[in-house]
Amino acid sequence: MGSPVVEFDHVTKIYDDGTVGLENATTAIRQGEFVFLVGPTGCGKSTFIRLLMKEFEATEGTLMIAGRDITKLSRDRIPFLRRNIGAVFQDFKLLPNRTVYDNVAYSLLVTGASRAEIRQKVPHSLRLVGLSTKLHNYPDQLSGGEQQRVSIARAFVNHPPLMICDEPTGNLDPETSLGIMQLIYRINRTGTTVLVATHDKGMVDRMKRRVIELKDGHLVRDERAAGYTSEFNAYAADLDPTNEGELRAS
Amino acid sequence: MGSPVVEFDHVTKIYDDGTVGLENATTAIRQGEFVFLVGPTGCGKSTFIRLLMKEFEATEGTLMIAGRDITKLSRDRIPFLRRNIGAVFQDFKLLPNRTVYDNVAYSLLVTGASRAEIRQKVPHSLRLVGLSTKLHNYPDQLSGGEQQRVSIARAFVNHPPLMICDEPTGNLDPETSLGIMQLIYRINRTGTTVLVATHDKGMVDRMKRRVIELKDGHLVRDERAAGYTSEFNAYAADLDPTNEGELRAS
Amino acid sequence: MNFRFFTSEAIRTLRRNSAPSIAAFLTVMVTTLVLGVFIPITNIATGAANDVRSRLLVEVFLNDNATEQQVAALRKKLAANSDVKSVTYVSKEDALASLEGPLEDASEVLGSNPLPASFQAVPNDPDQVSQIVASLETTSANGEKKTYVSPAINDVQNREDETEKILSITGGVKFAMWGLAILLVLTSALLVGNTIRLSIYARRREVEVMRMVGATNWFIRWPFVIEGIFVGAAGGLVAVLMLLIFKQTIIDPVSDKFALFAAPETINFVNLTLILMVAAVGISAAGSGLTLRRFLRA
Amino acid sequence: MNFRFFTSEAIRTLRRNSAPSIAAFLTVMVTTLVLGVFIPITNIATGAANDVRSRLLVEVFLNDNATEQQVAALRKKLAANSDVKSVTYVSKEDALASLEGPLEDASEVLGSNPLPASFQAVPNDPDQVSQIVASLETTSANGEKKTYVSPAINDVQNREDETEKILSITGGVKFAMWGLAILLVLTSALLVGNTIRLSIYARRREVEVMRMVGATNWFIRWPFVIEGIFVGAAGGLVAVLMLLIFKQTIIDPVSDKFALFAAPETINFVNLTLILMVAAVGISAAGSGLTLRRFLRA
Ligand SMILES: Nc1ncnc2c1ncn2[C@@H]1O[C@H](COP(=O)(O)OP(=O)(O)OP(=O)(O)O)[C@@H](O)[C@H]1O
Ligand SMILES: Nc1ncnc2c1ncn2[C@@H]1O[C@H](COP(=O)(O)OP(=O)(O)OP(=O)(O)O)[C@@H](O)[C@H]1O
Ligand SMILES: [Mg+2]
Ligand SMILES: [Mg+2]
Repeated sequence: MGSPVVEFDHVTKIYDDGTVGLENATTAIRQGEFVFLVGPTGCGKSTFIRLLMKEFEATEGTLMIAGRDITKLSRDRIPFLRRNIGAVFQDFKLLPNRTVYDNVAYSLLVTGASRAEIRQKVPHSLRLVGLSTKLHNYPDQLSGGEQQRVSIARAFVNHPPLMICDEPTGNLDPETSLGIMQLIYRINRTGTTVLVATHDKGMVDRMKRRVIELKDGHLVRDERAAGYTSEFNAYAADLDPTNEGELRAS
Repeated sequence: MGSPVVEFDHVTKIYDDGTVGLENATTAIRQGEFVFLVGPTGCGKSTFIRLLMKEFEATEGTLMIAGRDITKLSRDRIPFLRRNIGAVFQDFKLLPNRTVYDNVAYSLLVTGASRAEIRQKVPHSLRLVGLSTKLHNYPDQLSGGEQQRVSIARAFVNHPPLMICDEPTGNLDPETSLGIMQLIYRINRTGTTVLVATHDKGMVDRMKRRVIELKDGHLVRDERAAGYTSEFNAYAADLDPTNEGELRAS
Repeated sequence: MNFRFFTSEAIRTLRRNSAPSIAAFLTVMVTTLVLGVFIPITNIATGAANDVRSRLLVEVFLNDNATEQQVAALRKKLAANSDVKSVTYVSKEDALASLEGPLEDASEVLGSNPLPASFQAVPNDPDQVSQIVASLETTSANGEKKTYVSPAINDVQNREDETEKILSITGGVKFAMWGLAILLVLTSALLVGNTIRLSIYARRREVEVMRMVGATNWFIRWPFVIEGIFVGAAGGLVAVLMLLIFKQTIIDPVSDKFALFAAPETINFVNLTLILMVAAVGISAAGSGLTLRRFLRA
Repeated sequence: MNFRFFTSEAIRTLRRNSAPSIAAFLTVMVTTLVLGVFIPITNIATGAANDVRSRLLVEVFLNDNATEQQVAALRKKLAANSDVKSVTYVSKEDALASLEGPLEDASEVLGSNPLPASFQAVPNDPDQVSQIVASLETTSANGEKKTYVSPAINDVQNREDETEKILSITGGVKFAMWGLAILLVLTSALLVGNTIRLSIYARRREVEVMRMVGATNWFIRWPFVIEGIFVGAAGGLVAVLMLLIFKQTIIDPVSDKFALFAAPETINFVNLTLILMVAAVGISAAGSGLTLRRFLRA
């Protein structure tokens, strides 16, 4: 296990209206880990994730990413933090006036990627989530699950060292969900640290990874599942990261 | 079983860009039925539902609701159709500048409900989905699951004869999902016809109701589960519709 | 229609989602202000132009040896001309008395009055001056020498150059002023409509959701119309107040200066206020209601 | 900075999400049009006012019995006055020659010339007329009877009433025109800024998403600025074309009418076009860039 990528040190987030989003959370995620964030609706999973994206400030405590205290990050540096985090948002956050292709490409464009790089990576990334045929559709011409997969493709297109997924399979059928989880797992195996907030209990049980459980803003459980690296690895065993297959034809 | 509430007669929906949303679908849903709509992502579930809401026109075929051909409905009458359908949208469709309370109240307001009626029904409906404490929050101050539950509360607040739910539990944890399904089941038992599009295979299997399955826009399965009215009824047996309990305190 | 509900809806929007309303308010205010400044100026300018025009007249100089009958006939003739509003007789003495300065002294020295008597004919419409002149002239057989309809006439003067120049300048001023006024009014309506359109565009998702939960078009529209009335009234009111302050602190103190030309013809401030308020509220409310139609159609 | 990319981004927005851009375009076009009509009018009006003012002068009538030395001394005195721009001598004959109409005939009959010679002093600044008059007057010991600094002077005339009236009217016109021009320019800038603000407000969610995926503020801002330049240039261009058509079909045919007063002083059309285009593009681009700051801050 590598050095800590994410460190929460007594982090509290209280919203303007007094709602407690997260209270006194202390935890660390090491490089290369695969962590599930679970808990009932409204328990603070998205708050946890949005703090990492610096969407808003923590009320108290320090939050480190790759050894840097992001609570002290200047406003100018925030875009550079976000470029290093591939994020799947619970509400997708797609750009309505860009096609599927351009939505994914935008993530590369902000980093100043070359046209050649974009032409190569974007279709690849969309193929992996099974959207090769919808490249030139606009988000409002997609089904809910398709939008969600665009958001996922955008998150990992520039191979970020940290990937954060907020409910990445909420709009997907079980089969596609499994494919997406396999994909995320494969990405994790290439060294990317992954944090997935999810309600999919079956998936969490099956994958037997570390689970952080929240309840009413409190961290109530943080444990590595017993049969670590067993069952799910078997699922994914034949999927070599260098030989990535397609998820689904259409 | 009552008379047909929804009748699809060779209905086809082809989107402007040529995508087939639904093709040659023929089926009927009778009054008081509880029907699941399942299928992989992008198979046409939302298309099916949006046709019922007359969000867009069918390309071909006739679509009847309560014996009326809605493909011939004049524009002026559409609002009255929609008032009789309680809809949970996949993307929630909450009004961003209204509180939770006002969002739900709006559904009653459009029908010209009295203030007394609103004051009585809205908190009741929100209590049933477990959101009594968030009445005065705005949608952007809610978690994903909370927003989804507001959408559900709004759908049944004016006791519509037909309720259509598009992925109503995608952002909810298993426990809350079960509670919501029990609630919808209870609503169904009072005579409301219910159509639920979902990916929650576990729930569909457990509830043993009629299932319509779509695949690439085609209706590929339409069957009543074997153990009809067995297992799930046991779950819900003690929940009398006249004695509705709360789902969750907060 | 539940007026109280729609009003409270409008107020809610103004409070929660105020950016588009503020933009509409600013546009209404600013255009009202420009119109409020420009309407009195148009008024003054056309008033002054008309004032200058109304002074144009035809001077008919009489021969010193004209008989009383000839003069009386000429007066009758002039008075009968439908283009002539009024005729005044100016005797030789009156003409001399109206002279000032060294010329006056000079004629005193002379001991005799060199000035002729004249009729001054005021036209109904300044543009008819040349017609009046023409009606007094006849062209002799050989078509060269001008002769007059009455032997009493020595000369007819309408200071041709000057008259034409005055008519041209005042005509130009009136044309320009009316053109600008029309341009500004159209422009204001367009700008207000445009801003309202955009402010409704910014809320189109909301309108869409309202339609999806069964709101009729008028149920959606009324709050927008009422909001339009509020915004229009507020914008108009602020503009009128600014005009009032401007009038009392800047215009009134120097009004002596302006009183010299056409101040009394300026539009009444109360009327101006009324016109502006009605226009602001009307355009704003109608704009909101009409624009929404586009978003309610789809 | 990748100019090509930002430009293609701007074009994308114009094509896919055109409602806000169209609104901004309309506002730029309409305000440019108003300014384009109003600037030449301001120009003509102040030109005409200045023209009228420049004709104001002081007439110094001379005694017929003034000696040559006295006249020469007076001329020197007048020329030395720093308020006086130029001095012209009008002889008795010139004065008579400039008379027209029945008076002319009358003096012919008289056989002698009753008109005095005079100096016509043109002031540097029309407002100094009364100072020049004052410099020629002295008040006698008893303070009652006006006397003049030179025995050659018979009378000094500056047609006091008329001069004051002319100064007041032209002053009023210039004041009003400049006031209106400033008002319109400020108003235009405000309206364009306001519309741009609203059009960015309508896209705030998009800006939010861009920030969430790691776009820097300038990366988001450039396409908006370039779009602002396009919209400003398009709005300005259409307005200028409309002005050109208007000029050629309406103004030029009747320009004889207008040429009478101050046409040659009208601002050059090319310059006007340049000023308007620069203003339209500048305000539009700067407005886009600056407004965005608010949405980039949060
Ligand atoms: N902007 C906000 N202002 C006020 N309260 C908020 C805000 N955002 C979230 N909350 C509240 O904070 C709590 C945690 O919200 P959060 O979005 O983190 O939940 P979650 O675990 O992601 O839930 P879900 O599974 O439903 O998405 C909830 O009670 C929510 O109502
Ligand atoms: N407005 C549109 N224009 C063009 N194609 C569309 C449009 N809306 C949906 N589609 C396409 O129609 C098909 C069916 O979409 P639909 O939204 O009905 O799927 P769904 O079953 O609801 O999927 P999900 O489970 O992901 O929500 C998809 O392939 C989708 O891309
Ligand atoms: Mg969440
Ligand atoms: Mg769907």
